[in-house]
Amino acid sequence: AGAGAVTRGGIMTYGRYADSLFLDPVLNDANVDIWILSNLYDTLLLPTDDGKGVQPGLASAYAVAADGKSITLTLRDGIMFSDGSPITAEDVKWSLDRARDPKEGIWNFIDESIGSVDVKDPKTVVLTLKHPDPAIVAGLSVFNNGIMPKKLVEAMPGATLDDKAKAFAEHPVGSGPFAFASWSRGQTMKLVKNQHYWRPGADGKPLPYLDGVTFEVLPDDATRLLKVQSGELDGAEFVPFSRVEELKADPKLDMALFPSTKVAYGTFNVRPKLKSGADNPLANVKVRQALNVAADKDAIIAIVTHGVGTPMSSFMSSATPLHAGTGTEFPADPAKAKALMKEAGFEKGFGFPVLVLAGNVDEIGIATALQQMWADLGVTLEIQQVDNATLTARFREGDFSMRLGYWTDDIADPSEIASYFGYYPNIQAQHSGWNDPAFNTLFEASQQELDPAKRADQYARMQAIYRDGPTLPLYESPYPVVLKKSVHGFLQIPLGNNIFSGASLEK
Amino acid sequence: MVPTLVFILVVTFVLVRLLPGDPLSAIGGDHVTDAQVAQARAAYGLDQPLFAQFLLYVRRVVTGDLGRSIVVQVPVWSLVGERLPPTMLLSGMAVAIGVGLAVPLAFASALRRGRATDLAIRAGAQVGLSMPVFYIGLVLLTVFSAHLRWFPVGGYGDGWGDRVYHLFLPALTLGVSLAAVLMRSLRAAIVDVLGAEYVDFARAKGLPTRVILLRHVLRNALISTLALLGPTVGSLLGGAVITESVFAIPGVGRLMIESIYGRDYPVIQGLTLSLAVTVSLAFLVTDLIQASLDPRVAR
Amino acid sequence: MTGVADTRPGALAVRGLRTVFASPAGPLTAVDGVDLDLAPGEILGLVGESGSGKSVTLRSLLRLVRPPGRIAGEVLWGGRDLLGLRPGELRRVRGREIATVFQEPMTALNPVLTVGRQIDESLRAHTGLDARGRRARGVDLLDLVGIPAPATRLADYPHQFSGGMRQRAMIAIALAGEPRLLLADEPTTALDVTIQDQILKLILALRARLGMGVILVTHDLGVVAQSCDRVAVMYAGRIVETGPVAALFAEPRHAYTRGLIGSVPRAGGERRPLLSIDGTPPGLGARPAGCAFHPRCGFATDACRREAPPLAAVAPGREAAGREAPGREAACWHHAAVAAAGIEAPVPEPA
Amino acid sequence: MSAAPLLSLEDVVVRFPLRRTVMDRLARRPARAVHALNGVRLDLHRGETLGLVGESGCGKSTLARAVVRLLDPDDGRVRFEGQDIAGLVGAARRGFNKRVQMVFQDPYGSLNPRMTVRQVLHEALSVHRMRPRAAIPGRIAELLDLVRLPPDSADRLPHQFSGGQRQRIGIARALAVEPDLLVADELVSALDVSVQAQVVNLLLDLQGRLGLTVLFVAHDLRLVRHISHRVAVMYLGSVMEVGDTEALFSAPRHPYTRALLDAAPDLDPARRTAVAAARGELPSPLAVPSGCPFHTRCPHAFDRCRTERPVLAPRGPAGRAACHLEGFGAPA
Amino acid sequence: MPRPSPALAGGLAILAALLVLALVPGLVAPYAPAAFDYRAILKPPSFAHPFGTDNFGRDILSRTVWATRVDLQIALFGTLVPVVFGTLAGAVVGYYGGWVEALFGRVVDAVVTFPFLVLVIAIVAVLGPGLFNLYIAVSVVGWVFYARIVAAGVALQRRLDYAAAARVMGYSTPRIVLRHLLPNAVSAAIVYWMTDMALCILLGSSLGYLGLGAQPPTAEWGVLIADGKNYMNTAWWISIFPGVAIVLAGLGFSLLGDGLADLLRPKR
Ligand SMILES: Nc1ncnc2c1ncn2[C@@H]1O[C@H](COP(=O)(O)OP(=O)(O)OP(=O)(O)O)[C@@H](O)[C@H]1O
Ligand SMILES: Nc1ncnc2c1ncn2[C@@H]1O[C@H](COP(=O)(O)OP(=O)(O)OP(=O)(O)O)[C@@H](O)[C@H]1O
Ligand SMILES: [Mg+2]
Ligand SMILES: [Mg+2]
Repeated sequence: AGAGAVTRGGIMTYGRYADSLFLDPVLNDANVDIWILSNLYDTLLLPTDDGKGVQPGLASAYAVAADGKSITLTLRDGIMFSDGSPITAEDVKWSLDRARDPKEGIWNFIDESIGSVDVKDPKTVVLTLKHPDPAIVAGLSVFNNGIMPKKLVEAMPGATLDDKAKAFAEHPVGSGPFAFASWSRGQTMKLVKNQHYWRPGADGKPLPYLDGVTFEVLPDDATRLLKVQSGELDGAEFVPFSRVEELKADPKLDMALFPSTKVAYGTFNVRPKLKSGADNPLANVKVRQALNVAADKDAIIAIVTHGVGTPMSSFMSSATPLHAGTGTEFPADPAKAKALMKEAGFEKGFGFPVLVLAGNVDEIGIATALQQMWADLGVTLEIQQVDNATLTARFREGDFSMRLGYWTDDIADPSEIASYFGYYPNIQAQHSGWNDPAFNTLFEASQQELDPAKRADQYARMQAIYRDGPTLPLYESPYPVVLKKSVHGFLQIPLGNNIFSGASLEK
Repeated sequence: MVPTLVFILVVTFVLVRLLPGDPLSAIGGDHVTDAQVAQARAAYGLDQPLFAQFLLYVRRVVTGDLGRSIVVQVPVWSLVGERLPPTMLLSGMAVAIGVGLAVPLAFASALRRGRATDLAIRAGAQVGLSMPVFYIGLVLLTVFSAHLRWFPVGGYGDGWGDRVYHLFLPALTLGVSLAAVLMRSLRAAIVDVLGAEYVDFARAKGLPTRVILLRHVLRNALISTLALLGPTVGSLLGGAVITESVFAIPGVGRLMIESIYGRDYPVIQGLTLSLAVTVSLAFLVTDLIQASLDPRVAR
Repeated sequence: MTGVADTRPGALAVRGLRTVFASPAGPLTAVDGVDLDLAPGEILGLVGESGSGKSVTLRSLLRLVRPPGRIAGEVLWGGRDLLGLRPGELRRVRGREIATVFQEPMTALNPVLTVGRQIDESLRAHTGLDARGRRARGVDLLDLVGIPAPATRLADYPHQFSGGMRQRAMIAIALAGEPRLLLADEPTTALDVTIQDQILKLILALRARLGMGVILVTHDLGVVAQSCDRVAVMYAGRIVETGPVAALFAEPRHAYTRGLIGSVPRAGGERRPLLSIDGTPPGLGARPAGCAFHPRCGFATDACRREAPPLAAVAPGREAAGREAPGREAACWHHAAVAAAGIEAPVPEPA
Repeated sequence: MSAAPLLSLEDVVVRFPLRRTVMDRLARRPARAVHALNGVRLDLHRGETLGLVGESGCGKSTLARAVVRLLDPDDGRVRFEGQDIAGLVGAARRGFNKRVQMVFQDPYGSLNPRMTVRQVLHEALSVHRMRPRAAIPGRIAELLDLVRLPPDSADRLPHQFSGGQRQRIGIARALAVEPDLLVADELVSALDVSVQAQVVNLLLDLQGRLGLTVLFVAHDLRLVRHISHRVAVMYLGSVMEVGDTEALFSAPRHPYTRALLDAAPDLDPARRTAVAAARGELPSPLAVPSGCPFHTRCPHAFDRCRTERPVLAPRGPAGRAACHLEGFGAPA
Repeated sequence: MPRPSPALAGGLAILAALLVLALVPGLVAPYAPAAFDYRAILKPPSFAHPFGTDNFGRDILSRTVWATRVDLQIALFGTLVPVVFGTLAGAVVGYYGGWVEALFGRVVDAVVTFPFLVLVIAIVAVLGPGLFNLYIAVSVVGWVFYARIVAAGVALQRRLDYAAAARVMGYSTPRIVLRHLLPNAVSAAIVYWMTDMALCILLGSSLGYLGLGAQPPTAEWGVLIADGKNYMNTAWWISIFPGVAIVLAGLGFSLLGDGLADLLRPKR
C-alpha cells in the first residue's frame, strides 16, 4: 500500500470471528475488545507499528525524570472527543486514576507503579511513581489507559461509577480515530470517522481516511472467508492456517500475515503431587525436557500452521522486546528424549491428560500430533476438550497435568509475559506451580531496572533459567488477515491492535 | 405451564452453578489473579450460599427483572429481545420451508407408492436426515452464495424483505432435515387417510380428484403430522445453534452457547426461561392449529 | 344363466363381474362371476357371511375398488357399461345417477368437514346451483331425511351428531344428486334396533317418493325380510341363490341359504340347538373345487366336489312372469333335496 | 327359585366423570359425568341364564364389568353369595375371580395376539394351580375338546383362527379355572349368524353339562330370547323390566320393551309395517331425563313420568317392571 | 416363517456389513486409524489412499472404517438406557394412567421445552468430555421419548379386552404389564429406536463440531466430517466419505425400522 496517493472515504467492512463484549477500556478484559478499543479511545502514547516502542499520542511529548520516579506529559493542542468537546487534563487524570484503581477491572497491574496523577496545568499532567518502572511508558500506550470523557461518564445514570461506566459503554464517546455509531449485538458494530481526530494523514488532512468501519460477526471460519471471497467484506481476521495457501493464490485478495507476539505453547503442571494426590512425573525436569525434545516443532508447524509459523526460541516471542533466544528451543531429538526418560526413571513411559479448548482446531491439531510423537516414548496423552471456563477454572486450581494455550503481549514490554509465565507470586507461573527463586529475584530486579542493557541481561538470564520451566514452547505465528486488494494501510500490530486509522479503500 | 417453567428454572439454576468455573474464569482468562477473582465474585454476589442466590433471583424474576449479563453487561431482557426475533424468524421460515417441501413430496411419494418416484423421494429424505446440519449449511453456502451468488453469505440484513432474503439459505438448511422428518410422517398419514372410508365416500360422491386430495386427504393427514411439529420446534432450536454459527445469524442459539461458555448465569437462565416460554407457545399454536383443523379436539 | 340385460334407464344388469386382488401370495378372487339384475325402483337385498364379497361387489359396480384390485365383466347401467367409462364420465355417474351409503357413518363422513360442507360439495359437483341455492337445498335434504332443525345442523361436524343422525346425514348427501339407484352397504348394522327400524322405514319411504332403486347389503335376514323385494345370497364371491323375498325365505333352495335361515333363532325353539352351518367360509386364495360350499354342506355329493353348479332357474313356469318378478335361481345340484328338507329339520352332518 | 341368589346387585350406581378440558374450566362448565348405571337392582340365581338386553350405551357392559370387579360401583354393592365383593383383596379377590369369569365381545381384542392357545390356557391353569404341573397338558387337551376346537390348535396364534374359534378360545380360558358364574358380554354379536349359532349351541350345551350360571349380555332380542331363562331389559342405566323369558316376550309390561320388540325386524316378510316402532333417539347418558328415563320417547308418557322415577315393581306372576302405567301390557 | 420384507433384508444387510467392519476393521482398512504420514498430507484419493488423506496424512479410508466401531457403539450405548428404562417407565405410566400420567406429562413438557443442547453441554462440562458422558447426557433426556411411546401403547393395550380378561383371570399386575401388555406395546418403541440410533450418530457429529463428542484421535464419522469442514474447497474427500458412511448407516437403521414395524405388527 503506497503512502503517496491515498484515497479518502468509503466504509470498510471487516469480518470478525466474535463480537465485542463491551466497550469500556478499564472493566473489560477480552481480546475481542482489546484489539479494537484503540480505534475508539486514544491513549496518551501510542504503540509503534512494530509493537516494540511508543510514539506520541494525545500527549505530544513526555519526559521521564532522571531518577525514574516521575513522568511529565504534555497534552497536544486542540484535541477533542468525538462529540467535539475538548479533552482536558482533568479527563486525563480521571481516566488514569480509574485505570489504576485496584478495585476497577483487572488491568491495573500495568499502572501498579503510579503513586499519583496530578494536573500541573491545563496542558501538563505529572505522574509520580512509587518506584522506577521501566515498563510504565509502554504501559501508557495500553488500552486501559485510554482517555475517556469524565463529564459524560459521570452524567450517566447509575448509582456507582461501575454502573455509570457500563451505561456509558453502550454508547461510548471516545478520543480515538473512530466514533461509535451503532451496535447490533452478535451481528454488526458500526464505527464512523471521528471528525475531530488530531492525527494528520499522508495527505496532511486529519485521519482517518475511511468514513467508517463496519464489523460483522462471523463465527464460522469458512463463512467468514466465503464472505470475503464473494466480495461482501473488505477483510476478515483469523484466517485458518489451512486456507492461507489457497487465499494467497487468489488474485483479488491480499493474504496478509502480520508479525505478532503470538506464541503457542503447552504448560505442564510441575507440582510434585497432582490435585488427585497422585505422583506427578511432570514435576521431573528431565521428563519435561524429554517431552520437549520428543516434540518435533517443525512437523507441528507443518501440520497445524501449514508452514506459516516459526519455532519458538524462548518462552516469549521474538517480537517481544528483550527476547533473547537463538534457534529452535528444544530441537527434535528422539534419541535424547529416550535417554532423558531413562535417566528420569520413566523408561516405560506413563500417561496423562492434556486440556485443550473445545473445538479449537489448532489446539486439537497440536495435541493430536503430540499424542503421536510421544507415543514413541511410551507416553500416552489423553486429549480432553473443555470449554474456556472449565479450562481456566481447572487451570487456576492446579487441577491439570498439561494444557495448551496461546499468548500475545498487550504491552510493548517483556514484563507482562514474564510476570505471568515465570514470576511465581503473580499467578504461580501460569498456575504451573513452577517456583524458581532465581527467576523471581531477577524479575523483581528487572521491574525497577532503568538501564536497558542491564535489564536486557536480566531478561537473557531469565529466559535461560526458564528452559527448565513449566512450558513446552511450540511456535510463533503471525496474524493471518485476508484483505481485498483494494484495501490499503490496514495494520494489525504485533500486540494485536487492529489499526484502521491508516486504512483506505481504493475506489 | 407455570409448574413446568418453575421446574425448568430450578433445574437451570442448579445446573449452571454445577458447571466448573464461573463467569469470571470465563472472561478473565490467564490474566486474573486469585484476589481479583474473589473480589469480582463478591461484587456479583456469587460468594453467597446458593439458596440465598436463588431466592434473590426468584424475587427479581417475579418482578420481571431477569438481571444483567455478567459478560456483556447489558440487561438480559434487552439481550434476549434482540436475539430472539432472528431465531424465531429463522425457525418460522424453516417450518414453512419444511412443510412446503414435505407436503408435495409426501403426496408424490404416497400416491406412487412402491414406484421409482416413491423410492427416490424416500432415499432423498434419508440423505436429508443423515447429513449433519453444518455440512448442509456449508454446501448450500458454497454453491448458492459463493459460486452462484444468488444469496448473501450469511448475516441477518436490515428490514423485513432483506432479512427473509438473508435467512433463506439457513432456513433451507434447517428445513431440509425438518422436511425429511415431516415427509416421512406425512407420507404415512396420507397412505392411511387414502385408505379411509370417507375418501371412498368422497369418490362415490363423484368429486374431482383435486378436491378429494386437498380437501379430504391433506387436511386429515396434516392433523397427525402437526402433532409432530410442536416437539420439532424444540429440536429446531437445537439445530439453530449450529445454523446460526454457520450463517452468522445473531440468534439465541448462538447466544446460548456463548453464554454457557461464558458462564453468564443471568443470560443462561433468562434464555432458558424465554425459550421454554417460546416452545410452550409453539405447542399452544400447534394445538390451536390442530383444533382449527380438527373439530373433534376443539370444544 | 340370467337372461338378456335390461337396458331401461334406472335398470342395472351385472354380468360376469369378477374382482381380483393381487397379493404377494397370488391373486385373491373376492368376486367370482357375479350376475345380478335390478329393475328400476326395485329393492334388492344382498346377504351372505362376512367376507363373502358383498361389499366388494357393491364397490365394483362404481369402480370404487382400490388397487391392487382389478375388475372385469360388465356393469350395464341403462345399457351403458360402467366399467368402460372414462374417468370424467364415471364421475358424472357417481353421486348423480348412482349414489352410495356406507356402513359406518362415523368413518364414511369426513370428521373435519361440517355436514353442510359435505352436502355442499356434492351439490356443487352435480347441480348448477349457486351458493345460496345449495344451502337451501342442503336444508331441504336434511329435512327430508328427518333431521330436526336442519338449518342449524348444517354447521355441525359429524361427531356432533348421534349415530342415527349421521346415517341420515349420509343418506342426505347421497340424495343430493337425485340418484336413480342407491347402493347401501349395511346402512343399519352399526345402529340400535329402534334406530335401524327408523332408517329402514326412511329408505322405504324415499324409494316410494323418489322412485329410485336400492341395493341393500346386510347381514341381517330380518332386515331383508322387512325391506326388500328380492334377495340375492352370496357365498365365497358368488351368488348362490336369488328370488323374491317371501318365496326364498319360505323355501330355500340352496343348502347355504337354508343354513343361514336356520341359524336365526325363532320363537318357540328356545334353548334348543340351532340349525347352524359347521366350519368356516374358505379363504379367498383357497376356494374348494366344485361347489365352494361343499365342505360345509350336508347334502354334498361327488358331483358337488367335481363341478361348480351354475346359477339356474329352479322354479319352472315362474320365469314367464317377466322381468318385474324374475323367478328363483339357485346354484345347487341338490336344490330339490334342500327344498324338501325344510328349515326345521335337524342338520345333516357333512359327509 | 326362592333360594338365596348367587349374585345380587343392590342399587348399583356407576358414573364415569368426563375429563374437563381447559376450555371447560375457562367457560366454568361444571364437571360432567356419564351416568352409566343409575341404581340397578338385579338378582342372579344359581344355574340360570339371565339375558340382559338394551340399546347401545345403556350400561350392559358396565354392569357386566361391575359383576366381575373390573370396576367398582360408586354406590350400592354387588354381593356374591351374600358377600360384598368390593371388600375382596389379594388372595380373596383372586379366589373370587376364579369363581366368576367373563368372556368378551371382541374376538380380535380379547386374546393376546402374541400368545398361543396353549400359553393362554397354561397360564390360567398354572397361576391358579388348577392342576399339578404334569397334568396341565392333559387338561389343555380336555378344554380344547370341551369347546370343540381341534386338538392341533393348541400351538397356534389367535390370528390363525376364525372369529367363532376365537370366541371358543375365550370360553376355554374362562372355563379353565372352573367358575360358577360366567359373564358373557355380547359373546356372539361380532359373529356371522351361522357362526353365532355354533357358539350359542356350545354355550347351551356347556351350561347344561357344567351347571353354570350365565349372565348373557346382548342386544339381539332373538338371541336373548333363545338362550335365557329370564330376561332383564335396560335403558339408560336402569333396568326397565325383568321377568321370565316367555312372559316378557309374549306380553311385555313396559312400553320400552314393547318398542324394542316391535323395532326388531321380523323374519316373516308378511309382517311389514310402514311406521317406525319407536320415535326419537336415545338421550345422552350425560343428561339422563328426569323421572322415567324413557318418557322422552314413550308414546304413553304422562306428567308423572316426567317427574317421578318409577321403581321396579312386580307385574304378573314372575316379572317386574318400572313403569307408572301398572296396567300396560296386562292381559285384558 | 414369512419371507422377510425387502426393507428388512436391505436394512439387515447394510447393518451386518457395518458390523463386520466394526468388528474387524483391519479387513478393509489398510492403515491404523491414527497413523500419521507427514509426507502424504491432504493427498487426494489415489491407489495408496483410496479415500485420500487428511491434514495429518492419515488415511481417510482407514479412519472411516475404524469409525464404524465407534459410531455403532454410539448408536447402541447412546440409546440402551433410554430404551430399557424408558420402556419400563412407560409401562408403569401407561398402565396406571391417572395422576402418574399427569405427572409424567409434566416431565415430558419440561424435557421437551428444555433446550437439549444446554443440558448436553452442561453435563459434558461437569463430567468432562468424551463419549461416556455423551451417553449420560442423551440418556437423561432420551428415555422420555421411549416412555411416551410405550405409555401410549400400553394405555391403548390396557383398554383392550385381553387386558381386562387377564385381570378377570386374577393375574397380578406385574404379570399383566410385563407378559401381556408390554410385548404388544413395544413395537413402536423398537421402530423409534432404530431411528433414534441414526439420530444419535448425527447428534454425536453435531457435538463433535462443538468439540464435545468423541475425542481425538478417535475416528468418528461426525468428527471426521467436522475435521473436513475447513478443507471443503481444497480437500473435499475428507468429509465426503464419512458423510456417505453416515447416510448408509442411517439408511440401514431406517430400513430395519420399517422392516421391523412390518414384522412386529401383530397379525389380525
Ligand atoms: N383391498 C383388498 N385387498 C385384498 N382383499 C380384499 C380387499 N378388499 C376386500 N378384500 C377381500 O375380499 C373378500 C370380500 O370382502 P367384502 O368386504 O366384500 O366382504 P363382505 O361380504 O362385505 O363382508 P362383511 O360382511 O364383513 O362386510 C374378503 O375376504 C376380503 O378380505
Ligand atoms: N371407561 C369409560 N369411561 C367413560 N365412559 C364410559 C366408560 N365405559 C363406558 N362408558 C359410557 O358408559 C355408558 C354405558 O356404557 P356400556 O359400555 O356399559 O354400554 P353398553 O350397554 O354395553 O353398550 P354397547 O351395547 O354399545 O356395548 C356409555 O355411554 C359409555 O359411553
Ligand atoms: Mg362388507
Ligand atoms: Mg357393551
